[in-house]
Amino acid sequence: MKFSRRDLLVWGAGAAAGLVVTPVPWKLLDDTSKWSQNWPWIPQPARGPVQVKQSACTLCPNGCGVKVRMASGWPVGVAGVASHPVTRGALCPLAFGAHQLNWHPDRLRTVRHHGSPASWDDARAAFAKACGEGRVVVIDGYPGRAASAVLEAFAERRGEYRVVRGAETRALTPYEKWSGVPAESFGYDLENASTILSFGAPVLDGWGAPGRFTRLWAERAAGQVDPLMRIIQIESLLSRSAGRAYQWISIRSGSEGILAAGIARVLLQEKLVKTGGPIPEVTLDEAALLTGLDATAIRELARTIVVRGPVIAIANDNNPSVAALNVVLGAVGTRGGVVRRSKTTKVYASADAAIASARAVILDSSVPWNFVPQTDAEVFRFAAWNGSPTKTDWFLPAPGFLEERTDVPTAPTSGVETYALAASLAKAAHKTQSCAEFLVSVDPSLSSAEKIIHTRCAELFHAKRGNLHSREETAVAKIASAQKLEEQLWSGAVWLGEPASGESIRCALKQWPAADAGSPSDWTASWAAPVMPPLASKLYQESGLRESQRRNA
Amino acid sequence: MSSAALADGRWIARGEERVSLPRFLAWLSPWVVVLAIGVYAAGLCLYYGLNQTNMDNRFAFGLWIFLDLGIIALGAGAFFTGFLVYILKRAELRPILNTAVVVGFICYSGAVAILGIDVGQPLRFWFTFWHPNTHSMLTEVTFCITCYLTVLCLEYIPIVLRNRQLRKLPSFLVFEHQLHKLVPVLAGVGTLLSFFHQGSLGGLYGVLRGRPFAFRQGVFIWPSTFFLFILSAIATGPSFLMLVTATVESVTGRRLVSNDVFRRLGLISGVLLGIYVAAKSIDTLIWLNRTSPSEGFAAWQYYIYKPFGTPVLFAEIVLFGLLPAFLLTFRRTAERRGWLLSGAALACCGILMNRFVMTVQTLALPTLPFDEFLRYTPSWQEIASFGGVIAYGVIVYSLSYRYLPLFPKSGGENSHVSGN
Amino acid sequence: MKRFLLMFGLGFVVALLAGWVAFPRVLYVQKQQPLEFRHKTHAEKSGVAECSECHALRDDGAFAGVPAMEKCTSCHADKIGESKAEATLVDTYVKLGHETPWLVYAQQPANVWFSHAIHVKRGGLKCEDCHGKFGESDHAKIYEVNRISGYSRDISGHSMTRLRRAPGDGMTMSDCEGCHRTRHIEVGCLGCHQ
Amino acid sequence: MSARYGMVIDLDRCTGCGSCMVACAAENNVPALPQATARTGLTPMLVRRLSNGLEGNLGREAFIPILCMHCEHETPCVHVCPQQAVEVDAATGIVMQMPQRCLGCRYCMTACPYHARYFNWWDPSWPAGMEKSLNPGVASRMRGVVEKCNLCHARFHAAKEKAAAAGRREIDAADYIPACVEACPTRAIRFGNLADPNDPVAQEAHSANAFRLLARIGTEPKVYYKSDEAWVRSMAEPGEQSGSPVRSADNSRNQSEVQHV
Repeated sequence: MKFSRRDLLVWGAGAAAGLVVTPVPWKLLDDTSKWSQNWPWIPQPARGPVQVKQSACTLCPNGCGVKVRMASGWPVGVAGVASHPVTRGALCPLAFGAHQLNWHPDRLRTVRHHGSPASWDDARAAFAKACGEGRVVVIDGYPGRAASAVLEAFAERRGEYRVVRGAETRALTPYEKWSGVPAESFGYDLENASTILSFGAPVLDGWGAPGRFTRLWAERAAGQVDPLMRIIQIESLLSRSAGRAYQWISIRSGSEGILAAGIARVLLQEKLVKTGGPIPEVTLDEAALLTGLDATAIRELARTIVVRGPVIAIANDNNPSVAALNVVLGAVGTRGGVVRRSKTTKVYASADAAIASARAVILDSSVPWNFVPQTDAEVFRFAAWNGSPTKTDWFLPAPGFLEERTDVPTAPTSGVETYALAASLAKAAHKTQSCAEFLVSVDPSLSSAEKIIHTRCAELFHAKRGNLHSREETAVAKIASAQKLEEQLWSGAVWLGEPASGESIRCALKQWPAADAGSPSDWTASWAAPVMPPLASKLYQESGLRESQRRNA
Repeated sequence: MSSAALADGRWIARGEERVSLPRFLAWLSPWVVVLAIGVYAAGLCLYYGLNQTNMDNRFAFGLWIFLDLGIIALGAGAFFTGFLVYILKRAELRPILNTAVVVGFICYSGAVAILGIDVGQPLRFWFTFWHPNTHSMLTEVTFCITCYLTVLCLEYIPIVLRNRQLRKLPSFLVFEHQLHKLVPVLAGVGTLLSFFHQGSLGGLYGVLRGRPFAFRQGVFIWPSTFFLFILSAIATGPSFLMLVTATVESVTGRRLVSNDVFRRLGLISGVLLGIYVAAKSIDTLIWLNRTSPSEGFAAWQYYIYKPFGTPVLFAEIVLFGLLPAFLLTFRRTAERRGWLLSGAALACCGILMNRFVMTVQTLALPTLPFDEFLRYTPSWQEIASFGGVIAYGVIVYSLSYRYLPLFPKSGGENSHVSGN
Repeated sequence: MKRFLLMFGLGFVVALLAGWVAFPRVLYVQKQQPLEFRHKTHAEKSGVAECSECHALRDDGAFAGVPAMEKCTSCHADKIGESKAEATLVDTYVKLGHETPWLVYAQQPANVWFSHAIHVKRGGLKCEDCHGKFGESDHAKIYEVNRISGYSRDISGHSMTRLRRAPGDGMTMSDCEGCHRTRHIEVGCLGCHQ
Repeated sequence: MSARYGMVIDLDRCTGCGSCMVACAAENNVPALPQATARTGLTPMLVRRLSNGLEGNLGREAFIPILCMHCEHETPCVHVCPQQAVEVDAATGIVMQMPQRCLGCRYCMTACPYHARYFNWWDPSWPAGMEKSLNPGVASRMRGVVEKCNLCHARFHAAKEKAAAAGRREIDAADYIPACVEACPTRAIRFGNLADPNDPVAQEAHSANAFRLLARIGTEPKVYYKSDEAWVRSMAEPGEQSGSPVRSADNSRNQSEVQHV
């Protein structure tokens, strides 16, 4: 029989009718929608046990306490440690996305020599050769670590050790000049200060250990905790700190020093302070002219700040006039002022960008990216991330966030000594080496950072000073053995020294410092990485919250 | 020339005069190109997702929603004519009945096609039927439009089956006859459905408590826009039919329907438009003085942003409302083709403008005090798919006109149409 | 007319066959487990009485699922018996310390959050209530995965009609909902989704 | 015994650092897509800048974190969703968005006056390897669906499971703290149960200077704000901030004076 077109149509109709009473159409509808809910090309988080580890953040020298969520061996979240004695659970915005930094596209994955890939052995050989031929300058951005000690020891034999100081430490250098006490052992006793006179310092915007001050301010400006705190922000523009400050005084930019001098003059002339000091040459009217305020305003300001003591002036950077104002206010070496937190007397040579007559310069990964040595020496730079191109012969991939076993000394602005250890929680996806490890591999006679940490813990234990803060607080004296102490530190506990005894510091301040002395330097970052966590930079961009990528040169 | 001479003559209704196939194809080809581009653009949107459009989190609806609301409103002529002819027994409107059905079918299928691209996860369309949220106006819209599109198909099929060749298949003829008996019922059902979704489309925005510019107080369970949309749709539907028919007449250079059909349509359109304008004005006053202030939004706030100043409101109500209402109603203007058609055109512009204001202006205006006024320009993909739908419409209509008996020809072909 | 019916019926039957017989075979891919595992044997030989002895809850209440390698190693450090599976286990996994890449029959998609702790400890459900007599299986059954959705067939259940299902045959959302409805336990979408 | 979780955000304590945004995005596996812009990105928690519009040293600025307000009454998005992808949870009062159910029609986004809903314009993607850093317990979304703040529901799950494992019915409040609240360095964002009269947050929500955005629309948001500065409070309702900002700025100064002394 012949199969006509009509038959085909009818057959099709029958098939269609039949298909409706089979699972085919319905199952397809269901499964395709399920497919759209589980597209295979969309990454999903791994399944597996979740555990929480405690450590200290190493992205900048402030060493905030971090709580790291780990899933199947990888960090999946960062939060603050509420029990941390200094930062008390607060972190800077960048820390919350920091666990993604190690996967940043700009991560340095191989040794690079003049832009082309090289091996670690090449680098080692080149560096050894350089050491044989002349002086080596070792530059450190984060002094005080065991790793720094390694760098220092190496430098003693082969050249010299220099330190790049962050803005917060630089602000303390005048006291170093006047008293001989190294800037690194000064700090601010903010916990007891009552009036904070900030000369352009971003006190509410990531200054010092970001959590420490913002949290103090939040509690005490609201009067929840005594003493009540007032921030007087002296700044040309309405910055974040100025916006939230108790009072914002808008002056011409760069005239902070002049205003400090003006205030000091009023304080001294009107005998508003007990302490004496050299009267600045600048007259009140000159100060008014240069700052853009009027004389009465300056006089008013001087009077208001002494009403509610202790008062402390904080400079944004190395600004001797502001430091001198603190001397006049008697805020140096007193409770609620600039205090000496440690006994160390070692003064480091501060690194200048210009480095002459050296065969090689080696930079630790803690050196801010925007510190670019001006030198014709061979430059070896350790970095975990690759920033904007800079004159460097060797790029050496350093451990990223949470990848390095290191110790975390006291934060630059802290009023109390602290000591913490950061275990390596994340495994590096590729071969990395820290500067210290590299130097030890070049000169095996050096003792490794690991050993130094070990001895430091032993010393801490034998000194029997201070307390260990983990979930609860225990006096060092009560801890069984040095080993126990070290174990606890590795598992995220923090050692906290006794609060600074208000020992007065003699500042030999003969005459008022020249206004232009100690101009702020061109590198500002304490955040060493040239990149920001992708989420942070993205969200800042999308929210328009920060015009430029903050802390990122 | 006689249809027999044409290459596709045997498909064309006996005795109908049609242009030669080449000329017809020449007419189609540009539209086919536009359609092709549209399909390609739509493909991009489906494959890469809606990042192909210029919509964003704040301008979550764009050109497409305006298109949907617009053409569905213009397509209202379909159900309304059916309603007039079958329910109200206005036999004199039969001549444009088929055109109405085709136009309706084009508008609704076009709108549904665009909706298919506009949603982010088209594969999940059936969730709306499986897990419906009965509170949502959009559910109501989806249900009604789907059902009504089916109705339109059922109304369209008999017209298709009346094609000269297809009628040769006996079973089809039988089917067509059966189906045709159904048409009055369908018209009734269609009317009901259409009333609902035209309204729901208005409700869509009227219920947006969070968008004080669109939010309206309720009448019964529906916001006033529900009824305004129905009114405006049935008012302009006939006008659009007039425009379509007139266009076809001018293109083909042939008289298709008698003048009094036009006159009748114009009258219906005009009167309803008048009623609509009155209702709309009252609603606007209530909204400006009661609804909006009660939500904390002063009326002036809506009209300080250019280009959406008060002229827009004026144009919508007077220029595109009152004026065409007069043109369409009064003998002295309505008698003249020119005035009649320009009135119809104005009416159509009016409804499009209203839909534009409801969709686009609503989203452009700020709600939070620290929001800013937003702008948005469609991407070429959006515009292309828009054009694609228009082209699709033209093509389907042209084919229908060429091969199907849309308009009564003296005697013969439209004998079923007049149902005797 | 007869011819009409014949043709129509022909089409109808073909469609039925295609839909009910061929379709399921096409829709699901069959996979072998890496090892032939016998729950039954373990229950009898090693005297494991409770499921929870191997499938335990972690401290934070999360369900550990298929036990990790060390659990196996605690007995199978060296070969027990001569079976081929035994050899593969010891040589390829125990010795090299790799985890066995089990295909998990009851694996829910990433967007589902299910807490064994809540259902077992608070709800007092037995394992069998959802997993059926799985614990008595004496061979590792074929793992079938849906080509389109990528779900294990145990989720949608084995019968295409889903009529007269044994407990544990099927773990779809509607199964969860049914059980919750009968027990009058209300949870929102995010009660079980993430 | 149903809770009503809500927040009070003290705008006088918000320094606009953005910690909440980053913590939120990290917690909820939000990708940092280079192609996303300010208007197409995903920011379930978004800090926006307020200004009293004055120049020079009269200028004042403040920051306001915007997240889903979890409206209690006539929740706009819940009413409009055609397929029940959004619902107000009876037990917690959380407005739940279900990306897996979502059709992507974006009707809810037009309905939300707070612009707290975000559409996935792209498929999520991460630089090679970064998917290892995804937070378990939060499934990543696919393109073409709407998402928003679910009050860190993964943390609520964890708390519930922990409670169940310990044989408790009720969760321990300390176990359930959203990421933004935990992250805020000044504790400006406070989270609690508004239904519990003893909860400090509930009390704060009814304190003198607490307010809600667009309260007059009547959606009863469960996210409250708080400020001593009149000009900041005037940002709650449209048309009100037109009242001379200079004056309000001065008021604010005096008020804080009163507050402090």
